[in-house]
Amino acid sequence: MAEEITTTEEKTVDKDIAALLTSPPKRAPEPTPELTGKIVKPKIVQGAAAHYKPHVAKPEIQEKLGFPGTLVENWQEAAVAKMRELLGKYKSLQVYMDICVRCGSCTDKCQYFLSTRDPKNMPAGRAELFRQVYRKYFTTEGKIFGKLAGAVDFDLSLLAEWYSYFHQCSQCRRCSLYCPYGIDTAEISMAAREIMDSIGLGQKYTNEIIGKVHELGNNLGMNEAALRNAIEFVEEEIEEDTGVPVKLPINEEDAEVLLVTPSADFFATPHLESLVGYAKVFHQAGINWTLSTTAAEAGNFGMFVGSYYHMQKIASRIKQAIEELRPKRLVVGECGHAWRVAYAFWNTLIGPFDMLNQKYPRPQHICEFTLDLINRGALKIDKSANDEFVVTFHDSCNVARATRMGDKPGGQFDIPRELIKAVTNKYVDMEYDTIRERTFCCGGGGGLLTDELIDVRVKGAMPRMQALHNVMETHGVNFMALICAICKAQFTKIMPKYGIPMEVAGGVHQLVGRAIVLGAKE
Amino acid sequence: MSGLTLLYTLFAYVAIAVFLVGFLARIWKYATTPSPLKIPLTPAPVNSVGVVYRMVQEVGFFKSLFYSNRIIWIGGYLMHIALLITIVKHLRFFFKTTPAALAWITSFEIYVGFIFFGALAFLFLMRLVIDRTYYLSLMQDYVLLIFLMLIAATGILTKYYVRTDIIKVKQFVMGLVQFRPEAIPGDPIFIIHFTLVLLLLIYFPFSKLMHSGGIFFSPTRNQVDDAREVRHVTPWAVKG
Amino acid sequence: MGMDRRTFLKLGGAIVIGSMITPGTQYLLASQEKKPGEKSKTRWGMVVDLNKCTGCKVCEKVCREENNVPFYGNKRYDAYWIRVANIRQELPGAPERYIPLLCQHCADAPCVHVCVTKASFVRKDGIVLVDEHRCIGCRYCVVACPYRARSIIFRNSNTWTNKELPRMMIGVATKCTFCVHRVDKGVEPACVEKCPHNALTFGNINDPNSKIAKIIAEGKTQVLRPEKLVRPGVFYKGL
Amino acid sequence: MKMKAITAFLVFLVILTLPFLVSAVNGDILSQAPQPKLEKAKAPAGVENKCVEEVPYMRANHMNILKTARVQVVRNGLREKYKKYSLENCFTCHRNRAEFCDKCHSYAGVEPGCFGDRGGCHYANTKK
Repeated sequence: MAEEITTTEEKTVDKDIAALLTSPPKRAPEPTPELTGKIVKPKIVQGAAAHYKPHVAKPEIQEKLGFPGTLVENWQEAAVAKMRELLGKYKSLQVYMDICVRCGSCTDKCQYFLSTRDPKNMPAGRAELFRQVYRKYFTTEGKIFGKLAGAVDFDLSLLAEWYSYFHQCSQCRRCSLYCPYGIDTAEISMAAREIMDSIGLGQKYTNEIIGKVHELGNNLGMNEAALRNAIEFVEEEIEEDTGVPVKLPINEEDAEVLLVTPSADFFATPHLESLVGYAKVFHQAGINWTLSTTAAEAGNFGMFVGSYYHMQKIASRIKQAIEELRPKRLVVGECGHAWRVAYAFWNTLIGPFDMLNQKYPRPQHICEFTLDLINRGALKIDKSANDEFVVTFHDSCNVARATRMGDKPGGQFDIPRELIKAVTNKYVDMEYDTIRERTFCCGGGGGLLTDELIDVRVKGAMPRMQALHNVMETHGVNFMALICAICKAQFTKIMPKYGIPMEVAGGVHQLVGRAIVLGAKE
Repeated sequence: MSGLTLLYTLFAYVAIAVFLVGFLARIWKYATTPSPLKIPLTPAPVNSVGVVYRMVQEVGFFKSLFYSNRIIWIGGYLMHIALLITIVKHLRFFFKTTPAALAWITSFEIYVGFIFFGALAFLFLMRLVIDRTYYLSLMQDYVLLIFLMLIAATGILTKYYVRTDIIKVKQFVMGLVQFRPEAIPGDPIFIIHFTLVLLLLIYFPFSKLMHSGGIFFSPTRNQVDDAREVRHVTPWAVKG
Repeated sequence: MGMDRRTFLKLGGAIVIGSMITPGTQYLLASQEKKPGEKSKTRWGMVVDLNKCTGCKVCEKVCREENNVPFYGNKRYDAYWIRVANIRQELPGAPERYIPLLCQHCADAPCVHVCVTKASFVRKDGIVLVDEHRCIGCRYCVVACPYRARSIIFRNSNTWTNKELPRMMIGVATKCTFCVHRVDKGVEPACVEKCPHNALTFGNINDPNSKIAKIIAEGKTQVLRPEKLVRPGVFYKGL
Repeated sequence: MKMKAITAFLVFLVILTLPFLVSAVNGDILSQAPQPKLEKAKAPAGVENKCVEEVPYMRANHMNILKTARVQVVRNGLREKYKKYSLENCFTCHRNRAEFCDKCHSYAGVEPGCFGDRGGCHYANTKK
């Protein structure tokens, strides 16, 4: 009798592990949320988003990154041990575990909650998954009162929830802005993902890409030949369009500027248009610049999984490129989380940048760079080239809430806007609650930009689509300028589902590229 | 010395010791845990004066909460202000001669206890009424609110209805502060009030009330936004 | 008329229960204050016979002494409870005339109506009073009074001739109380008692047998500014 | 880094232990608590040498009694009924305001409303 019971129990456990480790079943896409004209606070629906989860990373992907291939035998102890390590390493995590008072301030701020209505997608609800384990193993309160105090055993069903809900967070920090204590769910979800990775439960998309970067130097996994091909193609395109031979130098030593840009810029649309824009800016300004095959990727997915080691390893390619090519300045292309890593972390990870020209910010954002040239009159601009567009600007979450451009706080909002206004005639801002530091994430950041999470991405984009739709209706906006590769990829895919043509999304330097008048300087 | 006095003297010292050691241990932990990367929430101040100003806005006026949820801000802010005034008022029991500033604050308070109680009741109600906070609330959230409401209620009773001889209370408290035990006033309401406060002190370091100290260590709020200019170095994160 | 401790505690208990909602409601409990429309047996009033008044200003002096009304010798600050005004004569050669002005103790007192803190009130026996403990010195009543009977105390007073009553301190509105402390003891107001020409008569208007009621019944008295419809308790004869 | 942590810790330590520290600095850790002296003048002839209520009750509740009497006299004119509880009546025995009222009041940090913020409306009869 007893044996029978044990076997049934074992079977359920087996089934759970199997269910957890298999990829989600193929489902028909869920209906796109309707745009009602207003972003409303919904009533909660428990478990509404429980069925979304990304593919689990295969053992060979995991092992390449030094993580266990599959869920380890004693995963629970390992997870708690890892949690202890992280609590000792990150002040943010330790403080944020303790000080949430569940006031409810953040609850209606997350784009994933607003559209899925699942209470575990409220920032505090999501963090609660982590805190339940923290209370169980690290607090006196939880040890004494147990479940009564909200302390929960770290069992498989909770792990399954972790896997599901911590991969429905784009780490956009909107919750942190509205939290009276600044509790940053991004930090918590990073820690959760690191813990899951350390016990062998990784997300396929992110971890695969980290592997590719380590191996080939960029997220798309292009080798040097493919990269050179792509760039030649771009050069031909520009010459065909304008008749001016604009060059995109690669691996040139002792150039003035090393441009590090997300690898999507070499390949994907509309990213490519921005690359054209950068090239025209450098060409017209007469600045000697170069790309690098070593540092062909600005993006750093190590941040998404919270792994300091991988983040540093990925960033070290930049250092290597600087040492190889000895540029004087470092400029980063249009990418949100890449700019966060570059702006806020590079100096710590791979700094100090003593070998670069100390006169300029190290690194510098391409928007800062271009606007500076325009303000100094180094570029000839024909605004009317963009007259077909009424432009709005989407503040990318990582740029808006984790970085700065220029000297003043808030430069990350003003500089791209000034740049857009310098190259177009018609500019409109979206609603107050959806721009600047209050911006909504595109819905695809933080490692969610993968096909099996398409429903989450569509829903997460809802608030932004709503705001965009409103300005399209009222002001006839037909171009949303972006400065993030993930935003560009996400929006071109998502917007058709909301009945907005994908051409509406494009880079800021796409506009700059169109407006620059090439030719001899006067 | 009566049994009651002995009991409460010991109880008070235990509670104070638990509170002090527990609170300071948490603070020590927050202060010494490294923060390897710069993660201020931008737009952030670019110098430490700006950080102080930001913290003053957050701690003094709950700025983020104000822009986030006006209703919770009203309840929370009233509650905290009333609590602050109440604590400041109670300080007169702890100093041999009441400082002039303290007496001044005491003289213009009007029914702060009632505001405190009302704000707590309001917050309690909001927890139940908003479905999102109802979902989030744990047992300890309700327990703490009820606990504070009881403390407020007994405090109001001793002040307005069942008067306690505060000279005796002050002698007792001064005795505790100067390690020279005195007899505890025998008023039942005062004893309940005092017991609840001591229990709260014991629970304090283990509860979410640590947000009072923790907020000063929140990296998204207390860091300077100078990542490009100054290299942020933490021993474990930057080797060598 | 003493009160044993039991009664006192009972009364205290009633106050406690009543003020459970908020302390301060004790002011409204067991109130002897007059409700609008209420008829009472007693209404104190005064008749001023202007034919007898010579403008000697004795009333002003005794009032100050009795009620500690401050006098600084500075027109801007001086407070008056009773003030003898000189009536301007239009015909040359006409005899000088004087009129003592004091609080008219209106039944529908506008000063009470406008009072923010309910410091001003009308007692059941018709006397309009200011509870100086509650007064915050907002001066609404000073503006509202049609007779300019109220003064604000602008400076702490050094005048303290009658130690039975409190000294007047800065920041409150004051006015004639009909010497309420005397009236409660059954004594006439000081000005009535001390007037050398017997120009003032004090008494219960609602008692038809009183001296004052009889004077009024003669029909030769008038009130000041009747168009204000405030039903004053002070009547003037020979106006 | 380490310095910052220690500074933060010390700031909290000082704030939390302020009452103890102040007492220590004042140097009266071992001294007796100040006993408020309830100096009582000899009652005038013919007046019973006893307070209007029991002393412990008066200690806790005198402010309520005074306030109730105040309201009843000023607003309701019950002058005779509450004469016993008038401030004037108190002054017949407790003549010295400084010794009787102020000693406890300043010890407890409470300003008496009778003489307090307006500067002394009712403080005359204490003069000998």
